[in-house]
Amino acid sequence: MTDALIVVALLLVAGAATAAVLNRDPVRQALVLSFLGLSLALLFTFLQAPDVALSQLAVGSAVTPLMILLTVRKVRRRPGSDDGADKPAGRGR
Amino acid sequence: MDTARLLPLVVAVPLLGAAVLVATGRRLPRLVSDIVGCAFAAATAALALLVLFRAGHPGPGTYPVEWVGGWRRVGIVLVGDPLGAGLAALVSLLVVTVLVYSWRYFEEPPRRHTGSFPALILVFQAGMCGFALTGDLFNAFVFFELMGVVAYALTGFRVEEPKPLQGALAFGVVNSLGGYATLLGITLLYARTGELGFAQIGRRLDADGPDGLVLAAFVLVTTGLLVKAAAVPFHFWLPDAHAVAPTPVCMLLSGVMVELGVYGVARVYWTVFSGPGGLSHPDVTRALLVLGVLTTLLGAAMCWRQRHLKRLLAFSTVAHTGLFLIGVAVLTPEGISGTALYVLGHAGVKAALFACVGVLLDRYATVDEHELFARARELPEVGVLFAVGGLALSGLPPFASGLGKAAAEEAAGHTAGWLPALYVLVSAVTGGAVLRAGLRIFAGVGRRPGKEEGGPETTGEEEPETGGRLGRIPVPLLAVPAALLAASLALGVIPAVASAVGRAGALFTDTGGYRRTVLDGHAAAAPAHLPPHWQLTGILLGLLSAALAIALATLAVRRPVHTGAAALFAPVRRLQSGHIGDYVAWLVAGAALLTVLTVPGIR
Amino acid sequence: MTVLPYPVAGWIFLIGVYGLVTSRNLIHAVGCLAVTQSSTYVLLLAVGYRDGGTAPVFADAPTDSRVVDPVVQALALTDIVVGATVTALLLALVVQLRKRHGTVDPDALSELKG
Amino acid sequence: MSARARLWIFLVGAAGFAVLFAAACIDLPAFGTVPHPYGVRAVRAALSHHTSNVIASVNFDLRAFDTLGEETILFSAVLGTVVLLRQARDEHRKDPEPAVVHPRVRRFALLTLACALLVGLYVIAHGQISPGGGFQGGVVAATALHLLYIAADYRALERVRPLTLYEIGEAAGEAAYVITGLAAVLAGSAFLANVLPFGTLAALSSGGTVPVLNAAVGLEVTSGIVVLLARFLDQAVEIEEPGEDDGGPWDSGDSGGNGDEQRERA
Amino acid sequence: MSTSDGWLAAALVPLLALVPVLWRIAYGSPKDRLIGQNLTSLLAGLALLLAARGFHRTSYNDVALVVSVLGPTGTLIYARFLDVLPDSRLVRWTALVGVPATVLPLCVATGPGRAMVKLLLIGAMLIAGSVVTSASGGKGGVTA
Repeated sequence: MTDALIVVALLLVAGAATAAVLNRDPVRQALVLSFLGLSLALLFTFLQAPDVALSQLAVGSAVTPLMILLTVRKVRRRPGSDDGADKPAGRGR
Repeated sequence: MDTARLLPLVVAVPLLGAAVLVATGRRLPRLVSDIVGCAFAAATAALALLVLFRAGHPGPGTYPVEWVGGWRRVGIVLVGDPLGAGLAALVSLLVVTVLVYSWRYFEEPPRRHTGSFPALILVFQAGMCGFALTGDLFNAFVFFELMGVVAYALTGFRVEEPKPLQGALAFGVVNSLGGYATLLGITLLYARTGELGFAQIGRRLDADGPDGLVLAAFVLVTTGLLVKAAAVPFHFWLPDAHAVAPTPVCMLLSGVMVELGVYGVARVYWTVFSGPGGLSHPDVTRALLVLGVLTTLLGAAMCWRQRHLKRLLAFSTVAHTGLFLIGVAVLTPEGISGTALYVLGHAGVKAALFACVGVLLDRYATVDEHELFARARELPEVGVLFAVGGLALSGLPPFASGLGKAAAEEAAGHTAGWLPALYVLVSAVTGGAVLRAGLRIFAGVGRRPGKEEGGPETTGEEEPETGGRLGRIPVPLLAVPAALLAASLALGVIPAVASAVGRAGALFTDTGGYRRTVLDGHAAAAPAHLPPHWQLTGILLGLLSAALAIALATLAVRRPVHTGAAALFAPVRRLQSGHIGDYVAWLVAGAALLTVLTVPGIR
Repeated sequence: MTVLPYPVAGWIFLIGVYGLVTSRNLIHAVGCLAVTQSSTYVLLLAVGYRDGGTAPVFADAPTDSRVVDPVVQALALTDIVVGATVTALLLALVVQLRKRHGTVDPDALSELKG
Repeated sequence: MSARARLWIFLVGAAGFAVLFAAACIDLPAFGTVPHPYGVRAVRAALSHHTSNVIASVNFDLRAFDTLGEETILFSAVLGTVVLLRQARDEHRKDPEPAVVHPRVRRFALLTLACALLVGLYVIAHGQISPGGGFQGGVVAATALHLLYIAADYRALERVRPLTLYEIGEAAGEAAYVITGLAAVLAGSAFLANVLPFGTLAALSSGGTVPVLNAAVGLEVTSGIVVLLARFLDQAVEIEEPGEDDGGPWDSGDSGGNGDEQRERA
Repeated sequence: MSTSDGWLAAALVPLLALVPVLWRIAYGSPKDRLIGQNLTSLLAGLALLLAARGFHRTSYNDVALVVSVLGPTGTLIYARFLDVLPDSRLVRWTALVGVPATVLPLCVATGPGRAMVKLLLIGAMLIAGSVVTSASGGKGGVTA
């Protein structure tokens, strides 16, 4: 049964990694990255590595996406307005 | 105290210094933080030298081995073999000179961050020393990343300008990717052997024959290290980063960090892969030799075509790393010791040259060979230092770079007869490029270069790194390059240095001895060796390459237009596109190339 | 038992590098680098796994239980820290790069050539 | 190089990499079968030092030197980010705009803040016994603090975040780690040797120097991440570029945010 | 150590439910993506709790504990930056039904003690987080 969990988690991780690369808008990518972080944490727990899962959770699902969002906000900020980051850049696929 | 106990301190002391500087850096005046930084760096250098000098006692074949935390065979081992300890000492001494040089360098440190520059340099020192001393594969990866992280930050230090940022980013992305490839390789080795120490992995590998896993591990681990060493086609980041980093940082990057990549390749090969369970000598020789030759040729060609002085020096580093790689590729003790001496001499010379360029940058706000034409006639001292540096770079006896070149080319000549010619050619071209620039800038020889020359290229307009333009040149800015060149000269003429380096090379390549010393605590019998020494052929070849360099330089300033040659090089130059995607693609292709070159290694 | 973890690690590495090569936005490229790095975590932990093993944390397990390899877990922890810090540093560079170049498109960066 | 050429070079390289990696996978021991000698030794060593979390023992005892390197990487990355994201000579600060947060969200965020801080401290403190440790807990605690930005606004966060203190905390954590290692040398043992009494297995104070180093790392990580995020927040919220007020020069050239859109147009 | 396959099989349910969530996050509208983010931490928390029980390791619950505090934090951060905090019945009902359906049997199986208190705390945090970040009211954003 553990094997089944590991397999599903692995497929989730592979799918999330692929989606994170194919989503070329950084804000979208940040969301997929935090999904990737969570699914990695799940995989690590199933691989009996709760310590690593905790780390991955803290870094991958919170800090990294937060830094990416802040960077996007800085980069997209237009003169006179503060909400550049809030406009979704691409149309939904 | 036991010498071995000192090994971890070589890493710990600069880290403590960095922590102190960061904690107090906001309040300290600039002078105090500079002194504190220098003191910690100097203390580390003293420790490293102590380890180095006591390494040969009690027997000539012994060297200190320390299991950190006292965890014999369970923890991380630090090994103070003469080559590793010597590199740590070289790193530390160069860091001290760099800190002295930058004493008056950044006229105005970033507001409220007085201590951060020396602190970063100290951490850099700790990372490089740790990498040189460690006997554990994963620990080497940690220090590899530490060097990297600090180096990215230092490269991008001048945030007010666009170029350093782009260079630092390319540097960061490519090096991190190389690091991850290395880690994949480490994991594969762990999966096979269940060990992380060099010696333990090597012993375990020798229990079975080589197979696909060993090959893959070798290729992946080496890829990361070759990225650091800037071997073709992993080299693209180097000119972009070295050309734009602050001058003191360039001195460290070109002087020692890149060479540590070559050291890593050699260390990993000799301790892990050289046994019967590793890869066969001819295959490794072929792979490294091909990459080395490509690297050195490309580096020399690109070096000759530059007008941005720092970029010129950066490409000359690429060319010389190629030569170092060839010296390692021949897989003999003589190749290692010759290359080690070459690295020693090169570090002093290259750092001195960068230091001279730093003076120009601060005085004239440009490092463009064409724009600076004849403008530095007023600085004869700097001109002399620059010219001496160029001659030493071309391998003029009796500089250590000359002796190292002579010894390395002789060792390489035993493997392939044409390799010495390559050493002479590359030294002459790189030295000639420096001399050409020197003749134009400091003497105003030849015709003023016209605007029409050159196509899309990086020119040398830069912001000066000091607060205002320098009027009088501060003493450290001249004393440091002079001292570095003098050290390079001294290392070449003191016979004790050469014999010590010869012994270091012999111990370095004694795989069985290393494993016994680390794991069993036996003193290895000192293997027989022939230290590098001045021979007639070596002296003549050194004089020949120096003469060639002068001839090339004179020819270039007298008749500056070579449209044909420029067109020939254009496609090669276009590869250096500054595009991160390109560099990454080349990295992957390079790993594949390395595989193809090594693949007959498994039968 | 399955051999899936190894090819998955390889796939993640390659797809991440593909993203880096084709990226048109440096922030996206940094994200791709983070993806690439997750391949190393997966490989490390897969290598250390043992069927029927449990975490080597003996607070709530008998000390003679069959455990997975603790060393790879420690290595993976280190690796994660490295990844986070590299990401932070590269993003900081991107922020400044955008200020000085006015773009985060790698195709538009052309200061360093030849 | 054109995008197409770049892609081809990558594809050739990737094919080579795939073959290499596949060859390695074939020769790898089957998943989940082989015990590693180092792992076995590590478990034995951890138990001999009464540390019930073997991973913590590997991190802070057997391979404490690796962790020193790792913490230094974090330390220097934070230092590097501070330097890189400093306020440049031509930039100025403006006061962040106040935000009005929905009361329900505010109450919840403050509650979560308290919980997350406690969870972070709990994870740090139990590092040597149960999963977790200085790094994991430190990141959680540091992230928790930033809920204040969500619950109120940036000014509220700035009030409870004396950055100087956190910068010193970070350096102190790093220094404490090194000094613990040096203390062992002064006590006549090896650097980073575990010289304290080991206590009883699974007690809060077990493991000798493990909890000490763990706490040092916790302090460093918490402070470090706070400083790190503060720099990014400053850039995103406070620091203004020259010309950002009066029509920036890159209004039209901003392909940055959106590569896709450009490609679609092309 | 032996595992309990029943609990692990139960853990597969939230795990498999993550597959469509990934699709939503990757290719949905901004609103969808935020709902997806919210659901991810909720489902992951549940899967972790069930797996911990299945492996007979109470210490694994710490991972779920951290998910239960960081998950809503993440959602709120995204909501702040994207300026949407969508009203989602799906999230609400998944939380209100799924969490008790998971946590209560776990509590029964664990029996009274510190572990049970922790379980209840995690359950409460998961519910509170999901409900608050998905409830209707306000103007759809974090700011009022």
